[in-house]
Amino acid sequence: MIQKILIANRGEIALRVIAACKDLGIRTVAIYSQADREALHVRYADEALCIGPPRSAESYLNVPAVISAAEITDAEAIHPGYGFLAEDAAFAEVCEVSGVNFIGPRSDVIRLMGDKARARKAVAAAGVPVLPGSEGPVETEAEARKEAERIGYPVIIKAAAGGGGRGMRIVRNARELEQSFHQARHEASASFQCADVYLEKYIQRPRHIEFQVLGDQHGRVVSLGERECSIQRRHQKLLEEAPSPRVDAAMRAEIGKVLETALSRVGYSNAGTVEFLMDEDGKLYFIEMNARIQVEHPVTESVTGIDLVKAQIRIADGEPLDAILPEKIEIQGHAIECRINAENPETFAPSAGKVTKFLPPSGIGVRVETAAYSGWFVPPYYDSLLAKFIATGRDRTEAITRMKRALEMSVVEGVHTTIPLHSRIMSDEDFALGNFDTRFIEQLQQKKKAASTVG
Amino acid sequence: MIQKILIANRGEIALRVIAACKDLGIRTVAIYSQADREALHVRYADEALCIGPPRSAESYLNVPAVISAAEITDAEAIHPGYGFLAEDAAFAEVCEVSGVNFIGPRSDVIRLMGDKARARKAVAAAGVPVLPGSEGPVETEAEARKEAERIGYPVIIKAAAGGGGRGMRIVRNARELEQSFHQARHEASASFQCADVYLEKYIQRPRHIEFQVLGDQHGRVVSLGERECSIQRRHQKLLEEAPSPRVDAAMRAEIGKVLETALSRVGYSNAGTVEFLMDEDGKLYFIEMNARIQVEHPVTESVTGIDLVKAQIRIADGEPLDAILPEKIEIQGHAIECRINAENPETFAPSAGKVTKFLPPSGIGVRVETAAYSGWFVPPYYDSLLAKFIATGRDRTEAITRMKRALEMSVVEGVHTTIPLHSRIMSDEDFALGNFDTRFIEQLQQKKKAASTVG
Amino acid sequence: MNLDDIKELLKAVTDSDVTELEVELDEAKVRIRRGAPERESAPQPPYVVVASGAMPAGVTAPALGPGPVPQPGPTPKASPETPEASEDDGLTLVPSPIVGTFYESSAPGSPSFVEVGDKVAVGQVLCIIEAMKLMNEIESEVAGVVVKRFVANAQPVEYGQSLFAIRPVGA
Amino acid sequence: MNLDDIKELLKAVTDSDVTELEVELDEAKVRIRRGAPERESAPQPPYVVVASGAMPAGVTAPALGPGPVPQPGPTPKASPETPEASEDDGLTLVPSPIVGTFYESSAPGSPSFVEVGDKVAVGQVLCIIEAMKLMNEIESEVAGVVVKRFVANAQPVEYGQSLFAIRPVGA
Repeated sequence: MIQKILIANRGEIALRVIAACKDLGIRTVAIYSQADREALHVRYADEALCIGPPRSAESYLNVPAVISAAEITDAEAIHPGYGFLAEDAAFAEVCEVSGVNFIGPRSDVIRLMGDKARARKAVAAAGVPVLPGSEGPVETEAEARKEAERIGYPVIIKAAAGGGGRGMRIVRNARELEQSFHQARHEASASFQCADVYLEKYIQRPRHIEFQVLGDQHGRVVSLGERECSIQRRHQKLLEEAPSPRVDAAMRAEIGKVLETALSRVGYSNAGTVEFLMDEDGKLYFIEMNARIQVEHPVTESVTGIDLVKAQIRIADGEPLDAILPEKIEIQGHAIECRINAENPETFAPSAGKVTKFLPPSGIGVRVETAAYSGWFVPPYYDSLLAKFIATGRDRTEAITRMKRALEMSVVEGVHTTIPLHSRIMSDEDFALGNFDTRFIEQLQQKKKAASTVG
Repeated sequence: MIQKILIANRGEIALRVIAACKDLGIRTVAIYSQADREALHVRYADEALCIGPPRSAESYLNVPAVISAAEITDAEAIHPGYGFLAEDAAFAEVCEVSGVNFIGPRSDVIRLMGDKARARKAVAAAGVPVLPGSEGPVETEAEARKEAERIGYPVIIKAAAGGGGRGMRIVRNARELEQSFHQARHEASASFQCADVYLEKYIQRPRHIEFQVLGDQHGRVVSLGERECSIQRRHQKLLEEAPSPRVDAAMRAEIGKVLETALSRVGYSNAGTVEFLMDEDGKLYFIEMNARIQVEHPVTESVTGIDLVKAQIRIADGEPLDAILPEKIEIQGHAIECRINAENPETFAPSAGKVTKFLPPSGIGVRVETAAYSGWFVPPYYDSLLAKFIATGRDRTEAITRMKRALEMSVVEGVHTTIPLHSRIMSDEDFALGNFDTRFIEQLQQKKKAASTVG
Repeated sequence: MNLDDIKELLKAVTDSDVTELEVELDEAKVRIRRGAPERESAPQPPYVVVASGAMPAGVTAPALGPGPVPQPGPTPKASPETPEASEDDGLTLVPSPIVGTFYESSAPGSPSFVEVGDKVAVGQVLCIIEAMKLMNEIESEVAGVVVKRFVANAQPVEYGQSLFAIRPVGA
Repeated sequence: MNLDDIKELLKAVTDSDVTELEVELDEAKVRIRRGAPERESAPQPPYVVVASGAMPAGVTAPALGPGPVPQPGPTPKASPETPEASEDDGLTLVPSPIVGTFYESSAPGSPSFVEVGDKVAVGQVLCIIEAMKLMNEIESEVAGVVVKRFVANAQPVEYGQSLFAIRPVGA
């Protein structure tokens, strides 16, 4: 049994891991940068260790410092949270050779999932539907043209090593292909030191839907259903919910089953998320897999009743899923998560500074995950997530009503937040009807502009 | 449909009612005393009105001011919360004649339940088990002696109009009777302006167990199961849970059924709580009924999934229970509530003052009800309840584990709180086993003293 | 407004016998004080003090301190008008002793009990506040001249809301 | 508004007899107070303390930024000893540049690199910090006399934890 875990992260996810450890009776070690001395994870962990200056590269991303901190505190395991070192295969490997239990998949599986083209091939082989696209990188313009015609326009060109929208090019017809292909390779090379690109079918109005899975170290993988994550801005998720208004029990079961087979075959263990695009006809296509716990994991916890972070730790400790999960995974009720970022809700510019007042919402059907408090200083070095408000209800309508109330019955002063934006989403008719795709936020902003022009 | 509700209360219960109103789309009017200008219910209500100086007698208990506030704001209904005017039959009557919808039982039913002897007679007639005791007030010492012998010693003498332990006398044998009888009458007269006393069987080590009921205005009453409230200090509840470790499904169904019949017969409507004592053999005896929402209602909400305050409002609006409740009431999982009072955890002296830091717990399985915040000043005029932490889990063990964590992962500075006491309860073996009665806190304090003497 | 303007203001205040100056000009806000903050150390129970300032305003509010309870509380949303006069000006504010509806006269159409400019004696009826169908006559506690009325006829008032400002005789 | 502007304002206030100045200009907010702050921390209304305590809150804090964060963090529980000496005494503290284990000598049984009282030169090895099996020699950045050692042999140290206090030559 693991006795002590070092948490290689900060903010709300560090508190989330501390909570799971406390619930399991495991001692915790917090690490922190000099900018985080007043952070709550430092306060709530059993031990805390300063590992470097504010910049993440020299602290939270500093592998020798993190490993060394685990060594001198006798922590047997490291929970990486999300971001920072969570999907760094090299770090997982260092843990493996240092004899530290890395709470996540094996380093070779992380590496596989980090290479999108290889990951796609691996899951496609096991029957997971993937977007029609090129088999691996496309080297020449001629090859690209041939592939594009086979897939059918519009297509999208993506960097093999990429992420976050960089190096992507949409090609609507054969005429645009030449220029886009070369531009995409150029951007990929500049951004990721690797010019490889591949082609995929382009979906005009996709929904973003992802499946939560857990795998144990004994070859069993279980799907815990999907999350709807279409409410994003520039590929940054703002709001997630479970279940998706567009996935029914049959589709959930079908995709879940094929994922369980595919991921068991690649030896996937611990928590992971499989991301899909849904096209206008409701068909799902695999796009990538995230080999970590996600920011939005609480909505799945709310509808399944399963503590995913506790499950991660027990899996890393060698327990089989049979011991961790109930016999049958049931989806009950509905949950919505709003990410409250310290950002200007209009411009989305990060808003670091002192949080002069922070009164989180509370009450029936509301869960909060946060590391903020009145008087806390949001450091400018890290991400802008201030809090997650999670509302649950017997159905989607009740969850929306409660989220609306939570947004109204909370106070954040001193920094800008995305609370006003979320209030607008909660009052939007299309959102209420479940009619939206990944362009929802863009359209919402346009609606607002239109309204203010009229008025 | 009610459009606007005035909340005749303050603190966390005022926020609780505002939340329910928001969830139902009903506008709210807060009333406040001059001591509560900075209170959150003033901030979160749609309208707010100062109705008097700090002392409750001149503000929250000031009937003309409250009614007048409802009139000038066009509020159609008043939610009294708990305490203050919640069980004041005269106030309910003023509402009735003023044409204001009082969210609670009819004034005559409140009056009936306020008279313990009459209430006992009424429910006993319908088959609810009551403590063996005198039929109504006992006028003379001779009569008391006869009754005591019929019931069997030990017996307890109680004030008919009483509450809170005043005017109570335990009589262990015939010799003690004379003095105790006269003392009890004297105290009753001094405290409640009514010397009437009655006799009951005395249980040495009782558990305090109560049933939550809802009644509609169409004659239907439904029981929502029990709460275990034995963890008290001087008749003040400190911690409540649902379900009780000592009530099984058969007993829950049996008592529930008999209560539904009895309360339907007296015309009980809206939310109410029926209090029982459980003797050492696990038998339940009715002691009294509280005609209001209780502080500890959230634990019932957690295990039944029913929003009790929303239900109260819908009942007051004339809706039948069929429309409000699911077909079958199911008890799922376990919930514990800890009352975090601004009190010295050793002496229980109230600790008014500025809350310099207030970081409520959050995370999976934790609900908070509070009106406190960093920088808030706890006024010395009202009760000392600062927050309620509610932990839920699949079973009692998980709920305890999560409560322990919630108590550790929260910060209250500037005033004393009962948090340390609750942490001790959560770590107590007898509590973990469910082995306790109403003398638990007394024994816990003794254990501590013993431990410190040894050490 | 720029820095030089502010410095000039500082100098001007120093040269005057003014103790406090507040300026709101375009987008800028400046507040200057000097002298001992006696008012803040007034022996008020803290909650009363909290009640006074326009708390939500953030930085300026705390410095204002208690003084003559300016009405703009956190959200007395029902009170549409707030008094500008204060006891500092030698005026006495008449607060509503109860929640209810303000009436200027004993019956619709009747003349007002008092008008601005009227002299009033101690005990003279100023208005009626109706609460629960009861007409409560509000009497003046000072003799003086009515300088201002804050509330319109038939308007709801909350506890403590200012009704009139009276300049006491001889003040 | 930048730091220099704020400094200028500070000077202007100092030269005047003003006790308090508040400025809101564009996105910036500045509040300057002076004089008897003891009173405020005493029996004051609670919020005043809040306002005065952490200096001009709001925008100025960010401007100052983290920089050399003052050591007394909330719970550096792993650091068993904290330096009492400080640069104010003319001493130079040698902080650990990495997380790891402190060793006084190159091998068990070998003499310590330095003892309290020793003279050290710039670049002289003071100790070793082991991290991930790597032995990192920590060199002195000043010439002087070792006045104090804060850490025991084989003890774990966190980033920035003080290892030695050195009195620079000539200090």
